[in-house]
Amino acid sequence: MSTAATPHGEFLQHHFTTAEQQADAGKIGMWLFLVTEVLLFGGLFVGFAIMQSLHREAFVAAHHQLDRVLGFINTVVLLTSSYTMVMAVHSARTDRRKRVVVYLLLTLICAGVFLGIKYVEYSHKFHEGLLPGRYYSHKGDTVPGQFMFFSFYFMMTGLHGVHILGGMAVIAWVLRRAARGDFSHAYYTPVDLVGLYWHLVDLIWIYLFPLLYLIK
Amino acid sequence: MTGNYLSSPRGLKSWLITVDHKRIGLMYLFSVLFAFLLGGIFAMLIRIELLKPGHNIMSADTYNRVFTLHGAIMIFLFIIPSIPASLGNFVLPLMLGAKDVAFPRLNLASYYIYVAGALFAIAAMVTGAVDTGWTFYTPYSTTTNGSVGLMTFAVFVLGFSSIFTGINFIATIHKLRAPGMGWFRMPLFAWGIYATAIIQVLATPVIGITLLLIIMERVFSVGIFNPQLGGDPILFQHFFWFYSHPAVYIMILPGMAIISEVIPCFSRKTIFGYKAIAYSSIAIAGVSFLVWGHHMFVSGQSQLANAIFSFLTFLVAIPSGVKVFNWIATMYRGSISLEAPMLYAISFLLLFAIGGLTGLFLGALATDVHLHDTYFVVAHFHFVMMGGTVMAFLSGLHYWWPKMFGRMYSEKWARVSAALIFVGFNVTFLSQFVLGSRGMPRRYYSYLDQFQPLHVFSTVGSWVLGLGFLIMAVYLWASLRRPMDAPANPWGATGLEWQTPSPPPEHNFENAPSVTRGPYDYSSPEPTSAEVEA
Amino acid sequence: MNAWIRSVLMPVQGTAYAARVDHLYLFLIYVSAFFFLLVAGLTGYFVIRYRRRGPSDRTPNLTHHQGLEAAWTLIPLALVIFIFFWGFHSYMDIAVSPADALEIQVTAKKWVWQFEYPNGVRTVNELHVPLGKPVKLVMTSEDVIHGFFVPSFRIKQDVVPNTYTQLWFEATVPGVHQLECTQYCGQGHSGMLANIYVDDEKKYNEWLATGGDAGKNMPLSQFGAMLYASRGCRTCHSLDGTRGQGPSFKGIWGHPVKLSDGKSVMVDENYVRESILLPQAKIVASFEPIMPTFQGMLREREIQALVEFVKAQK
Amino acid sequence: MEAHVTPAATYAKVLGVLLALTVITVLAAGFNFGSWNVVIALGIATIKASLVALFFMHLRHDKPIGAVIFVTGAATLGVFLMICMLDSDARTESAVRPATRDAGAPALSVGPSPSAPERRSPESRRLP
Repeated sequence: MSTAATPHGEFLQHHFTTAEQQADAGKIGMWLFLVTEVLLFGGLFVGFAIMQSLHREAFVAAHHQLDRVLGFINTVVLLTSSYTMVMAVHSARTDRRKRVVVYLLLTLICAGVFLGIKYVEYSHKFHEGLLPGRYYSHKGDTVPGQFMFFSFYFMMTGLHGVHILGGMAVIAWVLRRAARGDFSHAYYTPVDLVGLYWHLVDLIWIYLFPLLYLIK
Repeated sequence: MTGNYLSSPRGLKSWLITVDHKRIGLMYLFSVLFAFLLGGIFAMLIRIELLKPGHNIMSADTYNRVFTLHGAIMIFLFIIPSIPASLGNFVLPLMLGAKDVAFPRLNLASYYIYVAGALFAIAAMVTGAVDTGWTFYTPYSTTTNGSVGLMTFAVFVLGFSSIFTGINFIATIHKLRAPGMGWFRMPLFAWGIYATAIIQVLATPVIGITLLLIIMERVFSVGIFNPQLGGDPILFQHFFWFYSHPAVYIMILPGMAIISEVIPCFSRKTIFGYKAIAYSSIAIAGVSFLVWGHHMFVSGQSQLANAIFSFLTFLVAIPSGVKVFNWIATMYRGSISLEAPMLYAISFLLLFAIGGLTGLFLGALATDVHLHDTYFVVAHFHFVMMGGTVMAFLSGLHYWWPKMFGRMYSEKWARVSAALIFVGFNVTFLSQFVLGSRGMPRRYYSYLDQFQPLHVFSTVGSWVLGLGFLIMAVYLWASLRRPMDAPANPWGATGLEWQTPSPPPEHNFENAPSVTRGPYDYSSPEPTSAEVEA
Repeated sequence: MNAWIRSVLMPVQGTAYAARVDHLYLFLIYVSAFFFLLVAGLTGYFVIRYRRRGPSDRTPNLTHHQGLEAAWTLIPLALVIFIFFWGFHSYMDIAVSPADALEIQVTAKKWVWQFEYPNGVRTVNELHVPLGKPVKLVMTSEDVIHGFFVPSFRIKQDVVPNTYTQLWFEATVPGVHQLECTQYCGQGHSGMLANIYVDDEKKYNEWLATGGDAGKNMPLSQFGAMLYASRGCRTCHSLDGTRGQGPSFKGIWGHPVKLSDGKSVMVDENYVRESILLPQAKIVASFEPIMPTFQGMLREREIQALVEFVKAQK
Repeated sequence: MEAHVTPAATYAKVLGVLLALTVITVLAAGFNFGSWNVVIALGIATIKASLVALFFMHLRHDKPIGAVIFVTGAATLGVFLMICMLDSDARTESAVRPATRDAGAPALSVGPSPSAPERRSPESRRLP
């Protein structure tokens, strides 16, 4: 079988017939992967929901220790990064190769800012003794059981943070390929798939923010 | 003709970095067979220890570790990857007329992740092992000594391997079917694998997070499953069974898929009720997510949940029953020959029927309360998993063996071994139904004297079973030393995998196939479902 | 026939509820036998009747049959729904306990069962109940999950830490019934057994009034042997030198043993007594500090009896 | 490859709506709507998530397979959450729990504890 029939055939793997077939397969694979991510986080959400219903007062009391302003800023940063990400995909589809690089770079910066703010939040929590599980040593709790809120806070934002880090790695990878000029309207699957992943990370934060910072 | 996939390219390195689904399938095959051997040795040790009450060959502590390792190895290292990742990997793209799976590199990654998970499991074994049972129930698992953290991490890693296989197969079935192969011209094996892959993708992440939570609980005491800290140990059981119940369908659906191939072939007759079998696979996958609570009828789960789960559990009996009846109807007025694959398929039918029917006892609330956590459950599970999945796996192994290696095995010894395995299996596990009904709890190191005769019976059965497998290992190994003489289609089967030489060339087909007829076209003068375009 | 099947497959029917469970059980045996014979019979018949006669065999192209397929979908569906209701209906009998039930508190811990009666009497590994009276058990665990299972009563319930689970029964057969732990709980899991003594009400009340002092008229060493078996000592301490979860009693009396802190101690009356009441005080080297305390659960004479018993294990 | 290319302006509008909804959800958290608090917060979050999925992730104009996969996954999670909640609620309603020992820092010894509180002295077992 010949692969030279399609433009940019150098990216067509031997077992696919057309570039569209390859792109579709990639998308199906990515969506399936995203679903596994949803269910992975889903376990924590279910655990959180049930522990929160068993220890409602403790959870409400504990969440006052979180800084809403920082949480809000981080939400804005992440939403913006989703926008720059989708614009990178858009630019690839419309053959504006320079812009792809710029938008990917902006996304990477947003991700960095997000993690920076998380670092500030975490170090503040550590300082206060608001640590997960047995290391919890915060003084002056009014309701027993507040430590469990922070168990979930660290597990959920921690797992999310790991995903941000992973996202930054793959964004850096497509950024390199974009700079090399690999992407065009005929072939932009990697940007597209990384974009899907990044939006999912954003989507999970959309739920984490009200659940952790705004519960009553 | 160029060389076949076994010989070209040459060299160990070409195997280690291969992205060929056939080679990856073979590497999986030998890995899971090794896991089966290891799990089988633990099983034999358990049976010897149970020959008489009290201490025989090991202490209670060792016994607990041995049965945990038997369960964990058999489930996570053998039976979950057994059919999909080994036989499925090899056969599925061939059946669909594809050159490879959708993501060959992901496929290789899945294999190495499996190996990494296996290494973690072995590390857990040698660094103190695990005595929690394969179910890792809290708070036992969060308080006991041993390498629970390492073992749960191993299972977490193995989960990724399973997820990647599932993602790969779904994308492959969607996008890489040969021209002319619509959804309802697909072999039923592909339907079964598709349903399996759905469960792998949807359920496995939940066990992943559950096991991470156990590790968190052990390292940080996060509290979620710890009753002393306001957590809920029964919630752990919900988390665990939300995966582990669907997981038993990850194990049995591919087995059913193989039976749907073998029975029409050896009856030389069109499959009866193609659509019913195809849809029942999807139905099983769907309903499997709604029945997990039947593992928790006596756990302290609410009675409301008990009632709901009991009802939903009975619904899952229907699609399984539909399949069995369709397979039997396929044999009606067929031309049946009893080569080894068909012998195992018939073993499957009979043993799976018993496994399924005894499920009725465990789905009904009143009888389950009595039988829960007894040997009745152990026997039921082994009838479905070993009598079902393993028999189907052996059926598929013998069916596709000539395709994989280009060599036939000794049919005579295959029949001897099939007979020994069938008899040995029944002796081993039928007695356990009686033990369980009479009140013998599972996971017991020692037992009351009254149970001894049946335990002896069961142990002797396990020796017959072991002998059967020993013979199989010998004749299969011997077949590999013979010259490659298997014809392309030794069984006269339809299906694209038989349209290419045995063993197949590196890229599967000399010419890309296209499909013009339905599968299982055995009733036509020419037993072929596809014409290979010149 | 039914009675024969039941006697082969099931333990004694110790409650009226057990008989109801067995009805369903028997019904399911018949249903299973029917379907199994159907599957096996048809398979066997087809394999023989339609065996391959030659390479030129022709087979008909039968692809589906709506009537048949509907039948083998709907008939089993109706059947399983019927079974569900039957199972659910019987289960409701044990789901809610009668208001006038005698309440007994059950505490499970590795690897003993403790029972506390309304008047404050406490027993270990033996449960006494009156014949023909509803008894309600309120159960909790002190460590991991255990399972309360009485085969002859057909009842089972997990015992969960930090939660009370409940169970009730009304025994109809006097004598001794076996209680077993069914939720895996570690090394002593299979030894976590207890006896349930069902006596008529008069005898039960007498027993309750004397506080269950059964060994009153026994010589100490014989009484000690009985306690060794009934109080769970046997689960961990062997008499023949086999290493269990705890040290064997064989030949320890009058000899010094090495402790985990490097010191050693002479096995005498005071040491054995202390080990029963404050088991964590001195741990024999290479063993885990896992023994539960028996403080408050043994009478002075019972402790003496156990000391005598250990003394007798040469 | 896909026929539809969303105009860039649409993405900007979607971002605007997302940011506005974020402000609204923070403001709404300042008021107490009783049991509706969670519903409002999660409702807004779901609207935001849907916008991201439909526009940024292109589900609106792409081939339907992606949406089918995603919705199946979300539905599976929904079943899991609902049944766990249902059982947890049913259990906590009917059962009386022994006192939770979760005050302050977690107690760590979970195994058989030597200091199990004694319920009764041996003498009190004897009835008059």
